[in-house]
Amino acid sequence: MSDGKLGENNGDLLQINGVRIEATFAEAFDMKATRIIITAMDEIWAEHAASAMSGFGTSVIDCKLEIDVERRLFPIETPDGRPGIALLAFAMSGSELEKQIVRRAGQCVLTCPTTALFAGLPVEGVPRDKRMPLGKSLRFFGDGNQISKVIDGTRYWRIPVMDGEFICQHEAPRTAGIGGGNFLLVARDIMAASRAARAAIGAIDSMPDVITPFPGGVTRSGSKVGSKYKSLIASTNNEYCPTLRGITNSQLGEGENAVLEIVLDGLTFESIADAMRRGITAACESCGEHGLVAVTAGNYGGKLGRHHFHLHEILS
Amino acid sequence: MSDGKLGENNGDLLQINGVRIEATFAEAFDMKATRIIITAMDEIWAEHAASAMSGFGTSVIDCKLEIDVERRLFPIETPDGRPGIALLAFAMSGSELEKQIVRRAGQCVLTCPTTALFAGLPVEGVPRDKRMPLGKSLRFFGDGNQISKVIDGTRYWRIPVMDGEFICQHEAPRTAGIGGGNFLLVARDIMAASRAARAAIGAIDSMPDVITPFPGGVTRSGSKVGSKYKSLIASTNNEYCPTLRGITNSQLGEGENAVLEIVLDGLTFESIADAMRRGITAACESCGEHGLVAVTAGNYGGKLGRHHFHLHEILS
Amino acid sequence: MTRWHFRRRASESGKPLTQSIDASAIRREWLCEKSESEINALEITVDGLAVSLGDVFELSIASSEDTQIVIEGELDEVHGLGTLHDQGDFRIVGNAGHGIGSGMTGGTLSVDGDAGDYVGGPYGAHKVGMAGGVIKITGHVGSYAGHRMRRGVILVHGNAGQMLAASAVAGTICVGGHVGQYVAVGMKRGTIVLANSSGLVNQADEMGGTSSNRFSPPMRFDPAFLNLYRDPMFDEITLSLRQLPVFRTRADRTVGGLGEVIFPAGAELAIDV
Amino acid sequence: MTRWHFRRRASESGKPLTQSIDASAIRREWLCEKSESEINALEITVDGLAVSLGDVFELSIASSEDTQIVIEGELDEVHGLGTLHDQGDFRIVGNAGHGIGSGMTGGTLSVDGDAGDYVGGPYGAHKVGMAGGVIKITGHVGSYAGHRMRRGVILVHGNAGQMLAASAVAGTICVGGHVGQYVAVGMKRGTIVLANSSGLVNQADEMGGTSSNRFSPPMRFDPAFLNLYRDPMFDEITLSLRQLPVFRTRADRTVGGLGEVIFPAGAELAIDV
Repeated sequence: MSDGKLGENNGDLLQINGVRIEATFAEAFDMKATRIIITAMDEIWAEHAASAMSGFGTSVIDCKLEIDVERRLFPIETPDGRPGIALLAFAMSGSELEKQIVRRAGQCVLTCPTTALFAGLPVEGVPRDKRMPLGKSLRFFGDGNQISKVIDGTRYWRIPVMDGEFICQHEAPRTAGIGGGNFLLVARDIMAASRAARAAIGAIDSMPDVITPFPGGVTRSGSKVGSKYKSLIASTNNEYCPTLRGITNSQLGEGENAVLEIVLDGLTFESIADAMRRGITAACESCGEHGLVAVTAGNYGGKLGRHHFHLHEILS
Repeated sequence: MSDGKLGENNGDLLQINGVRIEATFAEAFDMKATRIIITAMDEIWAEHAASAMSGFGTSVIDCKLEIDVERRLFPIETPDGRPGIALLAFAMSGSELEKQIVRRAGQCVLTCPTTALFAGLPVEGVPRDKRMPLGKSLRFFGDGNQISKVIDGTRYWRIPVMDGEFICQHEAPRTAGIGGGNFLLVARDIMAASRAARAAIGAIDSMPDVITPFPGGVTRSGSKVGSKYKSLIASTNNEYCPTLRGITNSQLGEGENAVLEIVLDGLTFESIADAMRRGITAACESCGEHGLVAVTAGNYGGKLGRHHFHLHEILS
Repeated sequence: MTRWHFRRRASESGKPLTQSIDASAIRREWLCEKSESEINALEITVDGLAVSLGDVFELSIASSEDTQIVIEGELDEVHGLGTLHDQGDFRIVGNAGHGIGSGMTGGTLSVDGDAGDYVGGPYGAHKVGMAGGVIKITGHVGSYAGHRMRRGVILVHGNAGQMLAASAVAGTICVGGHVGQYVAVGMKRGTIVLANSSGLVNQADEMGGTSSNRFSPPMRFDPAFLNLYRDPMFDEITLSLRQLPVFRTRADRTVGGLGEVIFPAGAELAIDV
Repeated sequence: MTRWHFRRRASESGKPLTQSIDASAIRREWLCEKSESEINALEITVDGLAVSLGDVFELSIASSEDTQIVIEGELDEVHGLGTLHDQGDFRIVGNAGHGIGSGMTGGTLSVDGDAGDYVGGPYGAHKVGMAGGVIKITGHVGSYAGHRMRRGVILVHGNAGQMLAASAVAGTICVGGHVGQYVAVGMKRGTIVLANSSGLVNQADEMGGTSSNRFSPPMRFDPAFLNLYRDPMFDEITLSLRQLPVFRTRADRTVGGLGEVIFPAGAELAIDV
């Protein structure tokens, strides 16, 4: 058992601050992604818009979109020099991403006082078929009174609304993304699991290029593919349900009574790997003595997703 | 002009703290509504679940559901004695309400660590066809290992998840609701409008039986029915767009440069009327000297919605 | 609504009070439709003989806010009380005999005292026991409490005898005191909450030994759903489960059962956990 | 990439420098494909006569990080510079003649000095003016700047003459100094930003009077979109709009135009608002 901060990897045995790191990997999938930036007169309106925009965006299964705040932006970082928030969104296809972003922007940003909406990835050089409409669709709300401006090669729309003009970039690029990076925190009890999960999310929260779209960044409804009910494509992951030990197969041993999962979507393999490393390390360091027992990861045997995040590699 | 706190109504002239109250009315519609309660181990997880559940829920136009936090509940007020949050949701039909609530609960509450989900309206005596499924649908996630408990005549489900059991009430009643109560704050500039809107929302926030589903409770994208573009069913409300003065008809006079709208959905006419009164009064009292010029309301001539909230009656 | 109050007469026609009485005919649904004289004329079986109810119990009827049936007096050998009870309060003041709440479907049956065997069991030749409602017993119960139980709640403040929840298919049984041998035999589904784990510890050989595979290995468990029970007696009985680490075992595994027995660690066990 | 540097010769064949030169043939697209000698042989029109470019300008070619065309020297009577400019920097050091940036579609055209009439206007007989890119002028411009402009930005640090943005259909013109008569005549769409409102105040009779209905009544306006312009010269010119209340009027209403003229309140006006 290690007291040190760095993991010690003896063959298949890796521990961080006494927490067992399983010799397994997270399996992740190709997705389509974009970054958008919401700015506003002040941080409060920006937060309201971002919160509305990113709600009900935990999983593509039923939300169609996985979307969350990436990070807060200083005024100097935003296109219009106002306080802003960057969000990352992921979907299974470019057309779904497009549809969901426009729909949500229309309901959550166009509506929100003082906000403006911008692409968060550079448009220049992006081929037309990799661009999704923002203002290109939303402008019609202006009913003919919208005004277009091309500034430094980028088109924006000024759409008349009751508080003045809603400024909205014409298009946003979409790019390749990776969804489904993950790790599981196995703990003595839910208190310890909750604390470890919050430590992990605290470490990941401000990292660029990656989001953790579940509520508070965490989920407890890990699933397996399929179900005894034919209409369900996924159902509870028996092997990690502490209450099913003794009656179904379990991955949980004595004293492993609560599991929480962090799911990560990122723009690059590296951003997800980085976030997994930081999140796992933070959880282990803060909770190794306080009930966090093991860290593992979810995969489908490597057959479904082409991105594999091996915990021992990431943490070595 | 009045210095007093109460509005003075001289015929058609009503002012509160110097703010002109227009002799008009808000027109609202029948909707289907429900209340749900999310509880959790602590307030933090409850907030995460409620925030996910209520996101992208500003307007039925594209969100299908208008949903927001109604109020925070003390542990003693919740079915399982834990900290909780009550949410109200409104939809255009019972079946849509049902569909959206189950979908969102599955993605935002079932997933969220430590949470439980309950009906927020009494089930007893509600006919079967006015009940919507909660656990009745979500239980299947348990893949046969879910456990039902009938306690004091109410059925609950215990669904095995990674942090233990997700406890979820079997059904929730739906009831009649009213959507689209509203008032508009007309101000000298966006700063004053923003301040007045926040004062109004601050006064409404904790009120029972009513929500303000737009981001931060406020919207700036007031709309008119129809558009010059045939596919659009609504477009910007020219008459309240300050930037369109001089080129289209306007309701805005000299010095009326920013308008924000509060839209309210409620379980009863009285709850909406109460909230309008408190919100308008708070806005006028705090911003009458600071740039709030007038309060008005949106209607369609009284022909589309059967609930009319006359500002002068509400405020007298 | 109505309150029917039955007080057992001190003696019936001069005979001693050691008779066995089948009182299963005293049912809310039946009482509702009858006059006082009709009720008094009801034939019940006393030591195998038909006797008029009025000869055994003194009846008084009053209007009440709730539907209430109250039985008072020497009831140790009065069996089948609360049979098929369906709504309102059925209150037994004193120790009751066997088979109370048989086939009950709703309402509350409370015993201010002990109860005999087969609390909440099947009625007559039926295959399933109690199907709803709550049975609350301030004292002890005999064997086979919750036999073949299908739904509802049985709260026992005191001890329970052998064969608790035998062949139960659902429902909740909560025992504050000790439990006898053969807990959960043939149990398919349902919940047993034991506030006192010593009864199970006495069956330790069954809990992982080779003599019986009835129970799955006990695991730590967060009995969050218990918070949904709002009965003060329930709270009182289950106090220890809020103070000690809680375990759960599934039973009866020999029949593939998914019932659950929830119990707190003993103090010495708690130190380890 | 390449940098073409043209320095006007002090004299051409002993003649005085008062000639009118049409330099509209000096275009990036054309230069790119030509050798130094071919460029020097290009015929341009000087006082109506064909002259070799090399006779008027001394050319030096160097490799460069960006595409750059630099014209230096006595240029007051050199017209059409930057015509159809499409990408990279076209830099004029000194006062330029008329018609600079005619029909321009992209890149930057900068004048370190004044420019004549028809900045960014149509090329030749075309119906629309400048269609893209940025023209930046440190000094003043003559009349008809932005004539029939369709897209792009014209920044004028100094004053602008009469008929600014006449018949413009889009684009942005920003003037730091005063503007002459007949602003926005026939303007359909597009934006004029005036850092100094006195030019418009001088046209006050037109702004609500009966002599002209060209402008809609000026209204308070939050020019938030100006924050999207990141050019330091733009920031410098529009400083007053960040410090004073801003108004906007739509023009030219006599032709149903939806162009906009954005300007700060004069100091005395600001007190009232």
